[in-house]
Amino acid sequence: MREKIKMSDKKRAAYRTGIVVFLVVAALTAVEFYLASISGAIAVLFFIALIKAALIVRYFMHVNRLWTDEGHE
Amino acid sequence: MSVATTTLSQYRAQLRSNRLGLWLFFISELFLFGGLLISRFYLWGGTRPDLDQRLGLIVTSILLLSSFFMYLAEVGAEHENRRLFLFSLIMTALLGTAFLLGVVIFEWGGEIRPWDGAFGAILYGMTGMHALHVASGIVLILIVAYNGLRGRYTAERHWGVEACAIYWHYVDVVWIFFYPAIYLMGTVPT
Amino acid sequence: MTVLSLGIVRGLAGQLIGSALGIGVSVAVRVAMGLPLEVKEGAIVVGILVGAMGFMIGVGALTDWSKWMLGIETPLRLGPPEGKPSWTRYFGVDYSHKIIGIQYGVTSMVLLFLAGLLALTFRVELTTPGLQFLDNHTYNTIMSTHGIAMIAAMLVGVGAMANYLTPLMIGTSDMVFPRLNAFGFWINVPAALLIGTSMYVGGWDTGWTAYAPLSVNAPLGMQFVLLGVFLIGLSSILGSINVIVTVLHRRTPGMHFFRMPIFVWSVLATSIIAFSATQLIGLSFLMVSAERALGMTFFSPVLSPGAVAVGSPAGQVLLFQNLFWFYSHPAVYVFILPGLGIISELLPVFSRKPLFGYKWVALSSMAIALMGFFVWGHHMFTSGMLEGLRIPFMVTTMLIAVPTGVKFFSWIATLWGGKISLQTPMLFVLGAISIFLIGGLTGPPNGVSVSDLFLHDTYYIVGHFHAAMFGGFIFPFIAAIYYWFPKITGRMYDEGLGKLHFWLMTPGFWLQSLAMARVGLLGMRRRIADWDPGLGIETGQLMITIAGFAIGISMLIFLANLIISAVRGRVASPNPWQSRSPEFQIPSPIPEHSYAQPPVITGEPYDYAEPDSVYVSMSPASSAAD
Amino acid sequence: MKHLLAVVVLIVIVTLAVGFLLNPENLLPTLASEEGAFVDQLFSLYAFVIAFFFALIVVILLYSTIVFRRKKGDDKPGANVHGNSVLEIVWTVIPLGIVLFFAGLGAVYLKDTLKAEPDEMIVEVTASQWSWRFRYPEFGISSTELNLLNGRQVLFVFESTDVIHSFWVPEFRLKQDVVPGITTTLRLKPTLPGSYKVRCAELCGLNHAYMLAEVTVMEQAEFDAWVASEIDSGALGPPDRGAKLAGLNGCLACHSTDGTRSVGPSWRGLFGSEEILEDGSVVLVDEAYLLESILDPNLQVVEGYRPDLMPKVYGDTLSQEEIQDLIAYIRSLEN
Repeated sequence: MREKIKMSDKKRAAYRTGIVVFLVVAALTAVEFYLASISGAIAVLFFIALIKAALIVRYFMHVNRLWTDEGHE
Repeated sequence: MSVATTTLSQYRAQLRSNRLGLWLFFISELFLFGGLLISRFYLWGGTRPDLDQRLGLIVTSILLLSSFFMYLAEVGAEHENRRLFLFSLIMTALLGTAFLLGVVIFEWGGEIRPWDGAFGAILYGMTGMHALHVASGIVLILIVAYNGLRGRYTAERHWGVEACAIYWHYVDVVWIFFYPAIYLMGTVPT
Repeated sequence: MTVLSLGIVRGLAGQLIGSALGIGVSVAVRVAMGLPLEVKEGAIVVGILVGAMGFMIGVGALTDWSKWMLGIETPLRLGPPEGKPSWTRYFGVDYSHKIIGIQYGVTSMVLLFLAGLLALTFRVELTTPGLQFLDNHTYNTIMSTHGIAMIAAMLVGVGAMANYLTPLMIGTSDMVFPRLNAFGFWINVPAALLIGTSMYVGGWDTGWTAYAPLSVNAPLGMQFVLLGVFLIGLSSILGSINVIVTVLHRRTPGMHFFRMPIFVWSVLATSIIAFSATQLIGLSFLMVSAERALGMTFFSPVLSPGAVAVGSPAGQVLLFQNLFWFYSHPAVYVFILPGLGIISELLPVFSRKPLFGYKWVALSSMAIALMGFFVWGHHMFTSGMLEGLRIPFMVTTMLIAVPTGVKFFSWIATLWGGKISLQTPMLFVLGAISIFLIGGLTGPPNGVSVSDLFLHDTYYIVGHFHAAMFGGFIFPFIAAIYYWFPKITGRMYDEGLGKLHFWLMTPGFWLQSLAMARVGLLGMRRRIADWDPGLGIETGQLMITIAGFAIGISMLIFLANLIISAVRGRVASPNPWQSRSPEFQIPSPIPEHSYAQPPVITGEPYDYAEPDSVYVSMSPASSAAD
Repeated sequence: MKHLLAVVVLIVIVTLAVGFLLNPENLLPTLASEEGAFVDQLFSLYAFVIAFFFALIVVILLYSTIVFRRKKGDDKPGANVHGNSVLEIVWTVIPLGIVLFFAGLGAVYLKDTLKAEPDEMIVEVTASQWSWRFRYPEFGISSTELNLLNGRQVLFVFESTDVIHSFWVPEFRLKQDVVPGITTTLRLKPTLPGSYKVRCAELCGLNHAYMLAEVTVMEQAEFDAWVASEIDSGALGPPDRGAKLAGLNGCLACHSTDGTRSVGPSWRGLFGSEEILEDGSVVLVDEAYLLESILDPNLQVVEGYRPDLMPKVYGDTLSQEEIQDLIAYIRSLEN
């Protein structure tokens, strides 16, 4: 029983991470689009792309599993 | 892929190596996409072709959304929620296909042809190389879905799902850099 | 047993069928679109790629993965095939790294001999001024194919050493991805066939560098080479990923990084370059391929009317050189680092003395690998690139001399005060040092941009490059073959023939590289079919040709030695060199699974001067008691 | 100690011997430009550095293999030396200093080779497969030969019409690639009258080996006379004008005028002859055929020659009159 509650906690946390990351990345894309419509500054756009990529690499691709050795739950 | 003849500890050791191997492959591909990106700046400099901005935003959003569904699919597989897993997986494949069609039909159907100077060469080179990866990602998703339907993944053993998922996200990351480079950076020559 | 049960035969059939299918479908699509029936270059590109895929399907390199996709389990099949003679293992997909290593090695030797034969052909032509028996186009084709075939031979040779030796040296039974390993080897075969075919489908005339726009205008053979090199690059990438993961994850207990045999360090350094930078030669060749087949103007500076209509900028010629050299300079380190690793590996064994400054040697490989990424511009000093970039590239290039120097000094310090025995492998190691020294000392003048403005594209560069490749790869590769021959075959090579090989090849090579540098300084350009008798280089040219034949003959002796000794040689003891390396502590030839149980590492690898010290302990139980 | 002393003495001897052997005066062709002198200076500096490192490695290597050779039956190991951090640092830092010195010197010299003099003469160089053309805007003349004035700096401005070529006169030392799509430059000041050759140093296809041009460094009087004669050549008749055009447009790189077979058919005796075409038909070489073959060379290719080699640009780059001059020249080569 306890196991089950823990499990669903983890699941809920995972959902929350996914939604937050998705929303942030979507918002950053909108910012990019808006910035580009007023000026195509390469450095700023590149920096935003870097943040988006970092979010996906960290949270969607779980890059930390490479060194935390996390198995499949 | 899970092979039931191995023990769990063997599986985990191999899992660790598989992950590292796949990430090394990503780093390797980074040089390929990086080379394309550098070629873009080398040839286009501060200019860019006049492309349909609405189309760019739509396909980008579609790919982003597909990445979110892929994330859900992996969560589903981790927690043995088969309905969530399969539904999200199919959604990812559909959105991926929509992205591909958007690029191939609308973007490639525009005014610029591949042989039209550096604009054509780089535009088709970048989107073509990326589309190739999206297409192979869709094939991978379909294979994972086929095996998922037959219940071949468990919470302990679903490297196939994980590999497919991080590959898909990787293709998304590449587009995160390609989209501004193609659509947003620089000015359209008049 | 039928012929079709040999993987390679099925592969070749698959390649033929695939090529025909690819071309046929492309032409059919063309006709269906209402265009005239014609085989355009695009169709041939499709044919080449489908053909390569056909080979891989035919040979069986994709079988296991296809089964996985359908959820079918495929336990790793090891050991000799059932119901077939055991020699057939070498002609089909086999997952043992030792078999794959030999497959790589034999392929490398075949390419080496064919490319050498091409070199001798045009060397005869170059002996005297005027055109004797080759015309310009044939000369250019042969010279270019010699270059790229040698590059392929060396890459495959590096694969041979890395695959055969790495798992043995880190005390594990196999590479971490055996199926990927087999795939990585077999993709070389259709690639090598493409490079060979290029000579018969119009030839090509760009030299191995394939500079655009010459390569865009070159005859059809160019396309075969571009895609062939692309496939070899793919093999190189997959192979090095495999090596990196194996070294990081599969070391036997006790083998921490600074206890690895030094060769493993050099292979690791090589793999770091190969798995990343290779993508860029692949990309640059694909771009040329696309520019030829589809007219995508990456490099052509000419604007078409369509390009003007959309306001597009033109392509840029120098983009190709930047992409190309970003890989192709580090590629040189891909070849030489394993070679230098072999030198460092063998010197202590034959000097009975520790490797001088182990950590420095190990880290110098890494330094060379990492610095190699920042020097590509020195190939472009004369190209018209940004003036300001010449100086930073000159500085980075010169810095590479420092870690290379560290290796040289460590080698001679290892020799100093040793107990040196001069068996054939050691002779080739010493020969390698002396020849790599020629390559190394002729290098810095090319790195200083002012003197490079004189030396660039002369025969001096040819001399420098060949000395660096022979000293850095060919000689150590030969040393490695002699050294591990008893381990591989269980028999000893013939020492007399080995020494004859050495004494013919080494002076031959000194003569060749010094004469090459000499005629280059006098004004001989590289890659010319004919030369001007006014330059005063007749003697030099004659010497190069004579030396070339001496090397060729010595290689035939080598081949004879290998074949005869493998069949009839004296049976070798498990450890003929009293080496401390793990692979010499197990029987010869090495059993299928190498180590019965993982060896335990309890000491330093090169403590040859302390006979009581233990590096590898074969029975874990007793070592645990220590 | 005894060993060390022997080795040091040997190293000194070998360094001196090899160093003198590597003297640039023995190794390089005659020097004929001011900027090229930097190359020779560098080479004279390299000589002893290269000689020293060569001696260091080779002497120790050979000395060790001879002196420390294992005797038969001697099973004792070598000296138990694992390394020496001081030595390692020394042989890292000293070479580092040397290479940085050379890189710095190279940078200084590089700047010197780029220095412009106020009265430099501009020569516009056009390279194409497989010929060179030199234009002198100062005098309004063009030539297939490169004539230079002794002691006057030249600014070469390079353009290529097809692939990459490289401008190199070994006696002038410095070379510069000629790259399609961009303009490259090189400054040279000839210092020694004489005849030399431009040698294309970048593989440029079929006839690369023969992409040469005569270079003459002249004194003022000779140069003036040459310029005057070139200006006078404007008054030539059509065949002579055609002959000059054939050189300047690179025709002669592929078509000989003495009957030898080259990339394209020889022009000697071509006019009025009957040629067999790829499809087996026979064509009479007359003015109409020549005109068509200049404008679109791929239409009627003579048997045994490769199509697609001759550029299809002459309709645009040459005027009607110039093409007629060329045809007149080919006609004048009739047997």
